Amino acid sequence: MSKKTAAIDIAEATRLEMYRSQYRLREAEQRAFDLFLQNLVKGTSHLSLGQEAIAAGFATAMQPGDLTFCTYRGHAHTLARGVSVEKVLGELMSRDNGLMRGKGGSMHLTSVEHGVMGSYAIIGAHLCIACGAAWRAQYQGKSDVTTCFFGDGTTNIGAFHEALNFAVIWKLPVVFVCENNLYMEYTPIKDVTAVAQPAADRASAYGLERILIDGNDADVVYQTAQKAYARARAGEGPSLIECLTYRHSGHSRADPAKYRPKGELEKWKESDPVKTYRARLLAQGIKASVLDEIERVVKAEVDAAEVACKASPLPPDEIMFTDVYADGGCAWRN
Amino acid sequence: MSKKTAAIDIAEATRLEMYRSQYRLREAEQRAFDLFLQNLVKGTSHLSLGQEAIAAGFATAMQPGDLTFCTYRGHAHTLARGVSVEKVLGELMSRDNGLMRGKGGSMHLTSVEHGVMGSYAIIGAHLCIACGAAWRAQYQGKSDVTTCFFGDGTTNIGAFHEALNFAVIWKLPVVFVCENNLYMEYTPIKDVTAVAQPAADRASAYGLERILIDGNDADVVYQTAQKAYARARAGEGPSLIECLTYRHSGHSRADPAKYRPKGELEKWKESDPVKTYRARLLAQGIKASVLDEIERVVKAEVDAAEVACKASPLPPDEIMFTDVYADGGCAWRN
Amino acid sequence: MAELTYRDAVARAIAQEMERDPDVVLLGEDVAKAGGVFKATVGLYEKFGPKRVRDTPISEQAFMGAAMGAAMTGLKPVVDLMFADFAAVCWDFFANEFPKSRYMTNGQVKVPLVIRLANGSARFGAQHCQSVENWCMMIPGLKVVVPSSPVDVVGLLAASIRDPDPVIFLEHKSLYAVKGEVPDGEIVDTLGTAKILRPGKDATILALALMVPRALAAAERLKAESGIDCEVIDVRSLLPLDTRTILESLSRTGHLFTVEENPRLCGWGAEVVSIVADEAFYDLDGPPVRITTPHIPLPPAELEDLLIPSVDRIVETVRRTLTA
Amino acid sequence: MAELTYRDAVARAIAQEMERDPDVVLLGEDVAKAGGVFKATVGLYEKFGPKRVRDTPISEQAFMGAAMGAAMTGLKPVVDLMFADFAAVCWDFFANEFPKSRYMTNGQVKVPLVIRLANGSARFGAQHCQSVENWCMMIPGLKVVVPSSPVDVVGLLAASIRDPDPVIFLEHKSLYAVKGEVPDGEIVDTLGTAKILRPGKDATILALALMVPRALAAAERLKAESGIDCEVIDVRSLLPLDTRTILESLSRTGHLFTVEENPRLCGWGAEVVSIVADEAFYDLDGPPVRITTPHIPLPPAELEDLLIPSVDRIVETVRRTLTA
Ligand SMILES: Cc1ncc(C[n+]2csc(CCOP(=O)(O)OP(=O)(O)O)c2C)c(N)n1
Ligand SMILES: Cc1ncc(C[n+]2csc(CCOP(=O)(O)OP(=O)(O)O)c2C)c(N)n1
Ligand SMILES: [Mg+2]
Ligand SMILES: [Mg+2]
Repeated sequence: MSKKTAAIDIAEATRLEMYRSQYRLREAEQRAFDLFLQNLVKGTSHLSLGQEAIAAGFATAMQPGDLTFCTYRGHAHTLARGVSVEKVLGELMSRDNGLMRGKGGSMHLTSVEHGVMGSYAIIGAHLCIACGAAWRAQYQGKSDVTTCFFGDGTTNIGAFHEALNFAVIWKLPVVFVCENNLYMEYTPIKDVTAVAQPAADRASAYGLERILIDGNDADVVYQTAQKAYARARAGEGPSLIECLTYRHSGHSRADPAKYRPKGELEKWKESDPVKTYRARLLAQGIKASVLDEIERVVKAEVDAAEVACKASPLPPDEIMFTDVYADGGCAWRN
Repeated sequence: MSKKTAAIDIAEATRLEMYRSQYRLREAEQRAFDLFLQNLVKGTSHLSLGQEAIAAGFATAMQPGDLTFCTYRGHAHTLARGVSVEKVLGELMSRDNGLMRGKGGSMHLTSVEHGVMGSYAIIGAHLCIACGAAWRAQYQGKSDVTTCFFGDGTTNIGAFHEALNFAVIWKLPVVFVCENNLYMEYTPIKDVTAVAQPAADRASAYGLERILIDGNDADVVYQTAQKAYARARAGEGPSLIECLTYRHSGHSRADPAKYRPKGELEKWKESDPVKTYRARLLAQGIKASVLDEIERVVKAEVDAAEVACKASPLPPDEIMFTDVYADGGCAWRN
Repeated sequence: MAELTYRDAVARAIAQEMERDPDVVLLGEDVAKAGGVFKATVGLYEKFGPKRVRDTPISEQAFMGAAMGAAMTGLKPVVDLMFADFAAVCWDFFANEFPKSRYMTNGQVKVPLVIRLANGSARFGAQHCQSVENWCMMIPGLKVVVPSSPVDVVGLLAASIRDPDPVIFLEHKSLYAVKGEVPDGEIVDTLGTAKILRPGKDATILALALMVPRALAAAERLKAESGIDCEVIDVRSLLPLDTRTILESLSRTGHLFTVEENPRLCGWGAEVVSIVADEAFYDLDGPPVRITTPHIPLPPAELEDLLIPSVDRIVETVRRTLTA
Repeated sequence: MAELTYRDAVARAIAQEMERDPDVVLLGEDVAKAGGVFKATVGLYEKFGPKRVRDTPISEQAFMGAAMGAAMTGLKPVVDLMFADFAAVCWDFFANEFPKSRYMTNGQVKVPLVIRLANGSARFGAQHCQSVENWCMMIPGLKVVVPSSPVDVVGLLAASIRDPDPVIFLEHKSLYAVKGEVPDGEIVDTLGTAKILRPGKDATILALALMVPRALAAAERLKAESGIDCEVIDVRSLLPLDTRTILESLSRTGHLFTVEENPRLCGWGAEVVSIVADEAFYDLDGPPVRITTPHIPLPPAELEDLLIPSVDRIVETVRRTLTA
């Protein structure tokens, strides 16, 4: 696992942007949790508190027009592409101001205008779908790259295998990112996986390089992403990147995460990506006031989002009957 | 690829049995083809002419009670477990004397009493099902081993990946045998696979040893099978074995195999398993008369089978309504 | 007699059968140590140990297949598939393997297993709240069981485990917390039997799972508000289907309503209406009417509530039809 | 005007649309160099090259997903799934992905693609001859098209490729060799329209695909042998469903028969019968009757022929019902 962060040369503006992004994801998801405790989130939700460096690192390395595919645990990746906190929280709260006006919910955040092509809640499918988006870029001679995020548990489903093989033989500009947070729901990934590193140890089965990185270090993530994107844009095909990380909260809102061994969470909190990154920036000479200002602006966005969401009405009932088909409606007969 | 056949020490009786088996598979399938040309086989069929060493080698290494799972290309594996030629040809000809009295057809040959637990025509599923049969042995403390045969093309479907991972984490007594005959239907396997050896190059993704053998050499197959069975019976878990081979006929009865590069078939016919094995036995000092007698007995079985099948009636119409449910019938209502 | 939740009834039935038959095993994602995502298998791992209660990877095809292979060779697996929508990732086993092996092999292969699905609405959105009972009913060779109460869960799940055929057992997510009286001791019900929960003479209302309490509530309101006396039948089992009870009820009431949670087209209601229209046409005193979820994907959270048949909608549909 | 086989009509329609729209692409197993397992795409690889006509591995999930991702971002993929039964190994895409994305994203995501399936009986046995049109009709958000003749293949496949929604296009294996006249030049039909192929006044017979020629032959015999004059409607499209043409016909004939190849339960016939029973109850002069394959898996070879609705069975059922 590459650990040479000190050697990474990243522009200050980029580093500040990655801090802002991580801090914003953290704040937005913590607010989502607060709203849930206030019983204002009626559907399910899956937080990625603790995994922010991955979303921030990749999104920062992306170019406009690049595409993101994520799972039900997709708040962070959606926000990281620039979607407003209001639209995300609005969707979680099923309000009319939500990203999909409440029709998708937390598990399906999508913002095509930001390149967020969807959040998928049935494990596996979106790795295949991401291949198709990348194929379109190749077919049309476009230079955009598609990134597909998924968890460690997802490496054991058949669609993972099919997508990886397919992406390689068609040499598609797609980057597969496995966020290994050690658990599939409540079961430790090591209990159900034939290899130690569920993604990295399988790269060779697709003729790919083994890439295993510290997913809590935004600089490492950013640099790895850049390399994979350069490779994809050069027509050299897909990458598979395994990022080691940990989720601070339970699997979903219903999960108190009692299955964790004692001390595990505490140990991982020592490498909390937001806190460690702040410390690093300070150590690198960035002024605390600069970071404080970033935090203040983020907090203001999140506060304003909460107010706007609480004020937003539920969507009108008619919305349930729209957009099943391209004609805008749901008629299946004449 | 191990090629040290000279060093393999196999009892003469076993070698003769493997010759008999290969010769029998060859004769039976050639007869099936003749019957098809006589328009006596109305359903589809998939021959494994040229691949006999694999079926013969594994079946000879099996013990009574061991279980076999095969694909639609399952005539050879079914016969190799001792099922009569008559029952197999009868099934192909949809006669009442067929193995399933015509209800399954060529693609679904099954003889539970011989340990042939079925032939499966949708790619992938039977690798998973084989896991279950092996799990039952483990659960009940039985020593039988399950063997699952499949083709090179099958390594690209998701079920392959799921089954392999599953078998390893549960340490199941199952042996996965990939018969790499270079083609998935009409497409060369190398055009659609990210690695050169579709099974062997993926073994490491499941923490398994890489095993790639000459599938046209029954001695190599037999020895490899023995090792895998010993490992399984010792509770050390599954094996994945890739056997290089070639099918002499088209994919199915509908396929004239025009997609083959010129000379490919001819080259492979030089290592025709039946012919080369006969030559080897002769070179090892076995008398021609011994082999001739084996051939005569086999031919007599096949001839008698043809006569019996031609004389057998079609199954009675009522049979179509039996055995949907365990009560013997098909009633879904009262 | 004890009061049990629907979710606890699941665990009780499985425990009853595991105690009785050492070949009964349970497998699925998070089913062992975690007691299941819906907490319907809590305590079984502790009671029966890691050999009989096993967690699986996210490999639905692998563990459906493993269950089948085990069933073919002597075990009686009970599989937890979690959300019913996930049937789509292993549909090959539902459609092509479980139900066809016995037939194709002329009876040589047996597939005695139970697949448990958490079916139906619960505000999780389009990919987690489908009702797939009609997907299953379409497939020849399956049995399809859909309980609406804790006591039925115990009796029908036990019967399903003992059944020699592949049974798809659809638990309703929104019923897991519902409580009901369950007698002590062994309970084994009979598959393929509908239950008349409320006798009535003016119309027959058929329902399944979550729709059963709604149909009952609607019947009470119809009686109180309009004097319409509905017979409410809990269909309980789609395969085998108790057409006798249904046709007999219809012959007395002359009016048929089905209350379905699956999206409108090709649901079990369509099947029942077609059977009735064909075989009991002259018993019908008016059009048979299906009350269903509209044929659209489900939105999450509160929006979902507006699409699933409600007590109000049942009451209004029956009243409008009978007073037309 | 040229005489074309049903299989050649497939290639012609795809060629027509590929010529017109550079974003139309074709993918599937053995679809390129080999021209498809059913030879329905012969010549397209040679004409449009390896970039637009692509062979895939045996990875149905991967290429269904790839088609979807491409469709979402601007291409118009046509996918060859080969045998319809294989829908089961990638059912997640049919049930959970293609049809739900537009809805869940409030219209942001579009999925304009066509999945071609070789459907129905052709003597290959239980895992290769299923009729899955009802599997598809059950799923809200899909369109489902089922042509019975070469000219309909061209026009409906072209319309499907131009359609902005996911279309499941079910070709019938046993029709591939059938010939028919097809006009020269561009042909584009309209989805969601049934066709009255034979007017009649005594009964309405609805059929799809291979059942259409059988229904027509049965109608001729019924007329000649018993003087019964049947209207035969080729339904052509299950989603959208042309209920107007069906209900209008029924209002004239008073009798409904559906001829279905899918196994009996929850077929499209059940849906149509239920619609008619509800909305046109008082137009019915007798029970609406479904003629279907029985609810059992299919045996291979000659045995299959006995289970699929035949001309004889249609004739007998209609005659018995109308003279009862
Ligand atoms: C096909 C399928 N099976 C099971 C589930 C239920 N499920 C939802 S999330 C999850 C765990 C996924 O684990 P992982 O891939 O590691 O992602 P993480 O949740 O840790 O981000 C499971 C099993 C599902 N959504 N889809
Ligand atoms: C899921 C699925 N996809 C496609 C097919 C069609 N098909 C039948 S055999 C075959 C090729 C299989 O190739 P391989 O695994 O190499 O086996 P072989 O036929 O060479 O023995 C294909 C694609 C199928 N039966 N099932
Ligand atoms: Mg995880
Ligand atoms: Mg092959």
